[in-house]
Amino acid sequence: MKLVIAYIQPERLNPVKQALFAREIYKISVTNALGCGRQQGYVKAYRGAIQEVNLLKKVRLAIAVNDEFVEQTIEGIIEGARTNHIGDGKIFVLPMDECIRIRTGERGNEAIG
Amino acid sequence: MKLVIAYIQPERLNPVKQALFAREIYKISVTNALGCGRQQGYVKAYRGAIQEVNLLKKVRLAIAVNDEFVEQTIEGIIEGARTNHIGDGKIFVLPMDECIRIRTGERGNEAIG
Amino acid sequence: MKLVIAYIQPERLNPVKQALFAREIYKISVTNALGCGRQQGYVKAYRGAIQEVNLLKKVRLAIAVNDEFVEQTIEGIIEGARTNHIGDGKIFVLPMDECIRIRTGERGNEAIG
Amino acid sequence: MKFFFTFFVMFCFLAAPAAEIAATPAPDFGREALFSVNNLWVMIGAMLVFIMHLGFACVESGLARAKNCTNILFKNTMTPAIGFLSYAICGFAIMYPNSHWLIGHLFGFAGWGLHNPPGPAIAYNGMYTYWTDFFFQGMFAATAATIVSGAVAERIKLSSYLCFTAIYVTVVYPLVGSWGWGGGWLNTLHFHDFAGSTFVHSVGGFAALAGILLLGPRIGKYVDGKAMPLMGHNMSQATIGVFLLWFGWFGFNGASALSANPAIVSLVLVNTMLAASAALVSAMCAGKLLLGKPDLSMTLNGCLAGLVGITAGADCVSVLSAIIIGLVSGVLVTCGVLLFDKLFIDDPVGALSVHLLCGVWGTLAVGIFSPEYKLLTQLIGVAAVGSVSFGAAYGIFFALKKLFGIRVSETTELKGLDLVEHGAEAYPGFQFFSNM
Amino acid sequence: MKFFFTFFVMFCFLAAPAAEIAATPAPDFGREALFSVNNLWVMIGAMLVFIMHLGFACVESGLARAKNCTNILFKNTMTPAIGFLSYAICGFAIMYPNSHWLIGHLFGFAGWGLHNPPGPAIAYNGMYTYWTDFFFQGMFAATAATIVSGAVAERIKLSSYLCFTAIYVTVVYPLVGSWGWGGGWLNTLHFHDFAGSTFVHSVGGFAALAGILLLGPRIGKYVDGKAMPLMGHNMSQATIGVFLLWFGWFGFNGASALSANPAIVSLVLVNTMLAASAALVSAMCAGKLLLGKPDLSMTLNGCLAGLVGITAGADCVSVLSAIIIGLVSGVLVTCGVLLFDKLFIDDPVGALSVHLLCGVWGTLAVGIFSPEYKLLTQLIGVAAVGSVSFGAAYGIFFALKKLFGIRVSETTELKGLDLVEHGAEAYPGFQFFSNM
Amino acid sequence: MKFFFTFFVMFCFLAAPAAEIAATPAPDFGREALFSVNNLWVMIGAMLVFIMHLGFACVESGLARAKNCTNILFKNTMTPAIGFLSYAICGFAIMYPNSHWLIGHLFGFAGWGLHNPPGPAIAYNGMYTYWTDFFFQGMFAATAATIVSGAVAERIKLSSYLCFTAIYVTVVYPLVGSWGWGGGWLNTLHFHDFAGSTFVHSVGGFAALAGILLLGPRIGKYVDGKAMPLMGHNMSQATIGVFLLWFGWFGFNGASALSANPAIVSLVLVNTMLAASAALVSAMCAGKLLLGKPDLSMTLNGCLAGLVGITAGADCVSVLSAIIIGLVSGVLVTCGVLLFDKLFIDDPVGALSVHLLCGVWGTLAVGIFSPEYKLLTQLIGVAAVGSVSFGAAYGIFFALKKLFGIRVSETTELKGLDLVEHGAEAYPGFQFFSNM
Ligand SMILES: Nc1ncnc2c1ncn2[C@@H]1O[C@H](COP(=O)(O)OP(=O)(O)O)[C@@H](O)[C@H]1O
Ligand SMILES: Nc1ncnc2c1ncn2[C@@H]1O[C@H](COP(=O)(O)OP(=O)(O)O)[C@@H](O)[C@H]1O
Ligand SMILES: Nc1ncnc2c1ncn2[C@@H]1O[C@H](COP(=O)(O)OP(=O)(O)O)[C@@H](O)[C@H]1O
Repeated sequence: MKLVIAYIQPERLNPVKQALFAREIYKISVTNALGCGRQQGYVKAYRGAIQEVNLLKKVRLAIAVNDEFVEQTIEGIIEGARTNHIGDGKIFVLPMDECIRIRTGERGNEAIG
Repeated sequence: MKLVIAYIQPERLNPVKQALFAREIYKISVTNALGCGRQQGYVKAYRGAIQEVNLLKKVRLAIAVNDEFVEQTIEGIIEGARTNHIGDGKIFVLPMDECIRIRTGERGNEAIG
Repeated sequence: MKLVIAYIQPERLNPVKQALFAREIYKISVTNALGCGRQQGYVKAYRGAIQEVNLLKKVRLAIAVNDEFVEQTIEGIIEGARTNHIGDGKIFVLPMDECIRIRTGERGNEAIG
Repeated sequence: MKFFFTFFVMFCFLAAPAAEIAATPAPDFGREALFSVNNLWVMIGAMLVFIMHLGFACVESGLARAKNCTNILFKNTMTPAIGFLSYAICGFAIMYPNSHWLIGHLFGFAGWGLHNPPGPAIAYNGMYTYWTDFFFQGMFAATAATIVSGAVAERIKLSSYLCFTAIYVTVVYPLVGSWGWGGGWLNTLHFHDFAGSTFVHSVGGFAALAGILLLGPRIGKYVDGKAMPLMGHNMSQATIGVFLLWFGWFGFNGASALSANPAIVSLVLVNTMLAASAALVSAMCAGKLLLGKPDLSMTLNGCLAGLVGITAGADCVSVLSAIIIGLVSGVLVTCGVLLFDKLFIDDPVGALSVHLLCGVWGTLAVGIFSPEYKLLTQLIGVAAVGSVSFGAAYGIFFALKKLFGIRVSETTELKGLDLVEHGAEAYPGFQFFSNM
Repeated sequence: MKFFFTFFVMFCFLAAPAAEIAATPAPDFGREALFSVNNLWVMIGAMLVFIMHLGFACVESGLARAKNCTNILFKNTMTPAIGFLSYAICGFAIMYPNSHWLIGHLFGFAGWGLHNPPGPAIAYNGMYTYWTDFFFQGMFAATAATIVSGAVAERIKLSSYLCFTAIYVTVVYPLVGSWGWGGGWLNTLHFHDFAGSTFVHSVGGFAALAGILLLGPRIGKYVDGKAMPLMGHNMSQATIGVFLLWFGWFGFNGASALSANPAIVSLVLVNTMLAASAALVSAMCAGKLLLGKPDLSMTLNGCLAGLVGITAGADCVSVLSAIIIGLVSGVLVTCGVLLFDKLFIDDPVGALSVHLLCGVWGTLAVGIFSPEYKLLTQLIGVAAVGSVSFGAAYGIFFALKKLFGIRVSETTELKGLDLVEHGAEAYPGFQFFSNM
Repeated sequence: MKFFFTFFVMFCFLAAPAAEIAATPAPDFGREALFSVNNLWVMIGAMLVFIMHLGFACVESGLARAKNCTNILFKNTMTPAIGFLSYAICGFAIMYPNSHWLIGHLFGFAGWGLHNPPGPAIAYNGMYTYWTDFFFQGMFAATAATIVSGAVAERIKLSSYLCFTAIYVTVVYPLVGSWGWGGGWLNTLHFHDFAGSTFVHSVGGFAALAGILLLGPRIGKYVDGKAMPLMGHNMSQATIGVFLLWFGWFGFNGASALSANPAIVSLVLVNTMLAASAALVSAMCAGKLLLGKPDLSMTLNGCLAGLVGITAGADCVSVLSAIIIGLVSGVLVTCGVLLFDKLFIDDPVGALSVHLLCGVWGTLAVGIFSPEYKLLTQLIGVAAVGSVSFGAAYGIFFALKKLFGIRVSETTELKGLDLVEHGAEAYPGFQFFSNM
């Protein structure tokens, strides 16, 4: 089992969701995040004082999948999130030891879906 | 060492905290999240336009524990979060290589607690 | 490849960023979080009703790095975040199987930076 | 406010000149100007009372949780509309029956709808027109209902609240009001309530109490018998609301003189401002002493408490008395909030402490600080109005409870009334911890 | 509002006493007082109209997304400033040309700038001073532009909007207004628009329509031909805005009597309040029936719809008619919002349904409910004003589009106008999902 | 505002008719009406000044960070209360000593507390009652303190601020004010400050400067000698505040005529509105030129700058001069904000640039644009008032600093004053990055 984590542009959330749904991946958790990367920030101006802001708004996805779904998940995210502009984001795949569904107590591969 | 991550219903945060405290697990990090799963969403209506919302409010817990505490942590979360309704959430257990307490620089098993 | 996760005091975000930049670590993702640990909470008072609050504001960092950068990252975080007061926070290092840059589809070590 | 007998005195007083006017074709600019300025101030006063509805909306929504904000705003927007319409249909005619008393001086009815009496506008009572009269009184009417709105917030069904408001404003508020302002038996007894500590604020406060008792506390308010802080989501909004109420109160009290009479109105305004200021100071101090830290929302309640307290006697007490009335109100409201919390009476905005406690206190204070009025009469008035309005409100809420239920379901309350009753949040996109 | 001929009537009426005054040195306090109170009410009315600009700012920003909030606030702050200044430069002189008609009774111009006529202030028209006249009319002027602001929000370039406002307020609004209020041909036809259902609200609404047509819908508003909810970020703010507009409307309508005449002004105020209340109730019901749940923002639109609807006839319809006008407005606005959405006309705040639809309805209602005025004349007025203001607005927007472009870039729209056009967010530090 | 000598002139003027009235029992409706309308306008003006306190509360809290919002709201709620009470106790008597001068025409005292002179209300000065006088002046009093509140925000201890306010409003503001408005030496010199560019705004601005100098900049404001943007958390709130101030200013300036005199008041209102509008436009342009992007908060400051600028001369300059005064104010405030930032004078809301710079500019502008007044006299007034109020404020703050400390601890400042001083956040539940 793997935990796929992705940081994407906020406005790509809907396309990514659709691309994942198309691959029958329906379970996702989403968090608000800020990201600092190669993407150029912007200049924040307020009452004459200016500052370079390099923490930009991003959305963080966390998707737990069984090993055989990892590639599809990655594909889905890329399909939905890629705009070919710097700042499109990253996907991280982490190994996961266990997954439990709170409602039923099921564990492992069945619990994920 | 493991990192236990759980997505639960927002209103179950307090019961979960209590169930964990009862098991002497006192250190928790909490984040606001949205989750999309089997749970039915709701219809957002605004000025006549409607939309199915399937990203529901959730709370994300992250708890780093030593291996022998993993089961208690899972139990605690389940005890506090289970309502037997779809949407109760999931627990993910990730392997963790290292843990460092910033204040002291301690590492490993002692640093966790 | 590792995913370094750290929970720090909110006001230490800027020093940590600077300490990491000094070590040529430029890519960071940041999330708002609440933390419950050894640090004493505060008493919330509202209209005569009081409550002990033990979920304090924290900031969560997630930094994906190649194995050889792990120590520098930890050092950087400690340098920026340490105030020697309880509540300074924790660093967790998780193993990471894969890293993909969405824009280019690059994988692995090159994708991280 | 309007005393039945003043009405007649004025009318007689005006009869003579009116005859004169008929005789001479030269327009009497002075008379017309005086009529215009008196009428103008009452109209402006009504507008100021109107803005109090926004004040209530802001205070109540600010002191509630974000998840119920839309619902409260909705209620508070509908309240003046329903109040004004139902007052037009029959409330005005019940409150000011003129000579059409049906049962003793207890209940009268001047007929359905609005009917501008024929003849020159000035003949109505020499001070303002029929329409101005209705405009001002109609604005007052809905304030009593708004007071309830805050107290029952975060758990009452929208439909039940709207039903209650319509009935209460149409019947109970004007009925009770007619006893004093409409020339009824309390007026005969020489009971004095200048601008409504009793007829508006207590009447609202008692209804609030009835509602709270029948609804019970919000989920999460009491944990193991201890009151928890269910924090209001927006202190800026609450502060804006209090300032707007304070501002509007200058019209509420000032225009209750029912003329622009410089001597009376200006004294009323100074008394109003001094009482509010004194109550702010005493509430701040009481809060600091009793709670350890100066609590903004309690101090804001203090301001309103002072305003409610001075409302009954703003025209007949000295400035020093006004300050004392204010100081007492500020302490009273602070203790009230703490007390009601202990009694498991869950009042999210402090409406009981502000409007009920200080409404009663203000009415009694007239008997204490003004030599013209007797404490006993004031007590009788408070008791009579209180028992009838509490009884009626309890009855209405009880009937609604039996018929349709008045409280939302547990899931609705947990998810928030906004999402379930309106399908939309107040602050979409903003992230907040909704477990609070 | 101001009828050219009343002006002359009054002047003649005043000529005699003025002569008298010259003869006798004793000051006529009555005349002076009447002058002062009339003047005072018009000045206060202007202040109330002023506060409507804050109302618009709050409604429009509250119903937009957080990422465009600063931009909308900026536009709405500049609007009254630009409006008032440009009206001083030449708008006032175009709208009230007095006898300086240049082309028939279609276009007149009284000269650049402001010129207080010499002689005693009372001589101006016996009711209020020249400065009061300008103060009141100048406040009105910018409201027409503000209506546009909401409709084109979240996608128009700041500079284009400001240019449009300056031109529209300087030329189009006063030109069209002069036909009725300035004594032009519509006035001669006995067309009646008391306070501006047509001359202000439709004029604004038609410009809004032109703007929307040329701009197109916001990104994300239509997905596969279906209208999506792009939710306003702050319902509290929107509610505050509506209450302030409602409050200000008492001045907008009330002071359009152009005197403190007790009989007229008080009736106008009652009608205004009743229409708004009735519209709130009918919009709530229509919303509940058509949408399933009572939508706060639609109900708020209902309130404004009732106010726009009663604006043309507040002085000449009965209270019952006012209620009917309000009820119809509330239903109309609800259907309007749904209809425009279906027609791919993306109006984030419902400005078209409120100001255009109900502006037209209110003007026609005068012909229906008041025996004094003819429906046909009212129709002619609506058609003439509508075609000219729509045409002119379309022309201006079209020219601006060709010259500089009127819509921000796609990236700007996605990131939000606040960050790109102003370099600063409205709520820095607050976390919200910005994909909404 | 009130000139000592006008007072006497009026009194004499009224003596004769008063005698006449005694002789004839027929009520003089004209005189009474004129008295009522003048009195009414001053009362309404005071209410408008009152609402400025809400304006200040909104601007200051909106331009501060969310973590200090409750604290600022608290201060701004207490300020008018403390100001009004302390003014009742002795401030009014110091500011208007009538004939009770103790030291030259420098310091006078008419006795503790409020004492309505016996006799008919009209005898007070023929224009308004004693209570109206106090009501209006008392509202003015606290505005000077409120100006300080914003400048020292986000780092001053609550208790120190409240102490300062009480002392400053009780002694310094009325003392300095008595020189001009109370009939003191500046009045004798023919120094003109119509509604308080100097006596209110500079007096507040100088105190703000003293406070800032003794407090030092907020943590994080300067990094390596460069000013950082510490962003205000709520632009909507700041905008609401500015509009309310603008609205209230119509009372602040308009009622400073101390009568409803149509000619004067209406000119004052037009000048006020034009100056604000012009300043908005020039501040927008200056902002665009100097900062690259039109900054909302700076443009809002521009509006206030124009209002402060016109305050001294609104009654005696032409409309064109008013526009020029406004244009200059808008540029001045923009440069001021940039300059003070460079000088390490950390003023979170721009109070110095608005109230101090433009207060001085407005006072001098009277000498430039009005032929009646001399620039030199205006300069003397500014210098005298400035040195005394700065000196006194510095002294008070210095004493408080030595006695109790005036700045909160570093941890408090980092965590936010809301949590530490009040135990509660302004927006509980909302998520925001608190490192900002
Ligand atoms: N090594 C990393 N660790 C954590 N987050 C990262 C890392 N690299 C990228 N990110 C996240 O991905 C976002 C996009 O990265 P960026 O370098 O700007 O663009 P790109 O990946 O297209 O080159 C960043 O804003 C950040 O949130
Ligand atoms: N595979 C997954 N990956 C990420 N998050 C998940 C996954 N499955 C469930 N979740 C989280 O758990 C929540 C509850 O899941 P849901 O399927 O609605 O209920 P249940 O687990 O009771 O069947 C979701 O809203 C989501 O936040
Ligand atoms: N075992 C853990 N699991 C998850 N989060 C933790 C853990 N330990 C600490 N944290 C996070 O680190 C923060 C600081 O920890 P705390 O115990 O208060 O201070 P310290 O680490 O200096 O002893 C906590 O508020 C919490 O967010």
